[in-house]
Amino acid sequence: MLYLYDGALDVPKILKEWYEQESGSNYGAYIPFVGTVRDEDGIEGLSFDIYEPILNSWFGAWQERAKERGAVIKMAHSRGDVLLHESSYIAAVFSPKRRVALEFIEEFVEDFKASAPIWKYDLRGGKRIYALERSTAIKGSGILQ
Amino acid sequence: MLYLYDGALDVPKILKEWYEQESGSNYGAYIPFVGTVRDEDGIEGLSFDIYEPILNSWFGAWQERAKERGAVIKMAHSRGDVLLHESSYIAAVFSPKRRVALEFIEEFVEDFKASAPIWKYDLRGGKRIYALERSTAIKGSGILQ
Amino acid sequence: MVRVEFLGPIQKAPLELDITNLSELAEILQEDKEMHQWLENSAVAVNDVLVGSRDFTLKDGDRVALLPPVCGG
Amino acid sequence: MVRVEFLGPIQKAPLELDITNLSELAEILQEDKEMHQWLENSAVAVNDVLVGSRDFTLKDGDRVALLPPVCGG
Repeated sequence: MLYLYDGALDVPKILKEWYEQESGSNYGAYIPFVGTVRDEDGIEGLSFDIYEPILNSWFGAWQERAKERGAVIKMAHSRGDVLLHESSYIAAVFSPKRRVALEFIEEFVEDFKASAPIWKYDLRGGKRIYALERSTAIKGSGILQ
Repeated sequence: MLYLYDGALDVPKILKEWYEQESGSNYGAYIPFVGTVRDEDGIEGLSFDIYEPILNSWFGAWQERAKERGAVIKMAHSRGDVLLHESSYIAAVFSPKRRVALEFIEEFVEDFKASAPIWKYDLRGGKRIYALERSTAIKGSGILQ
Repeated sequence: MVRVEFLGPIQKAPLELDITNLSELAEILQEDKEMHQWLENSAVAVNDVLVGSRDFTLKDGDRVALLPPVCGG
Repeated sequence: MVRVEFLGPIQKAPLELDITNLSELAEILQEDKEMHQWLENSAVAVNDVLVGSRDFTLKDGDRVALLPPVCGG
């Protein structure tokens, strides 16, 4: 399940909802990853653009991979502005087995960073400045150059 | 911070409290690991004994290791009985950096399983049966044999 | 006609082009100096599926998207 | 006197022994058949610090604990 929200995430609420959704599913391990906006380099916050059609298909492929390993994956992300010390991202894996869950959350989060069609902007002086130097070109980029 | 509770953990409450405790600390990543009792092999639940003095010193050493990497670690565990689909264990790491948090939670949880002085019993017919076959001898065991 | 969209930070209005493959699109976009940086670091999707080579035939009604470097989270 | 405690699932009451090292403790416990399994798989702590060898001198008032295999979580 993929959940997109305008602005910051209500982390306690989402973590609780997901825990309760799976409370009868007999999973032994639940590992959420929560990403929070850090106060650094004088930014006022971050802002995000999301391209949903490709995000949905990317996430769908991960759901399939999770299913093959007996696991379930959930993700929440913010659209638009998220201020300092607010959270913009939660990914979580539920699995019968601890090892699968620990490996899966790491693989998922790393591929999310490298592939999910989401663009990040620093907020400075009320303006959005694309965070190019912290961004990753999607695999296969450059075919039109 | 190490928190011990009698019986099952209130997972949403603990995840919320920890998130709020660190909400101003400028950590970018929060990764909790939640362990839940699975319905398997006909057990009615699990039960735990904890030897606190050594658990405290083991946890203190991990807190130091976390500090060296700019991270914070928290843990909650149940004493006594925890029934099916209830949770007995939460570990969490907060870190400025995603990679440190992902590596740290894995190292911590694996060492917890191998070293923390906690004993697990299956609950069957109201009796506690020591789960020897799922337990791990602490490093250095056997010096008196 | 093929519709070409520029996602995220690329400040360029969508195009409607009469082209039959991605190589033709590359030639058209290379004429726009402001696009050079983006052609280097952007991925390409046709009808929301990422494409790995510019030898890709386009048909009427296809939608092409350019995806610059990403950074979710 | 040295106090010896058996933790977790080991069903044995604490002992108060007049011993000066862990080797003496090993000899005493080896006489108890029900302890053989636990001697094989248990770790030993003196005053709540794990000890890696039985060449360990004990003094009056020390507390020894046997820790059988663990499984938290």
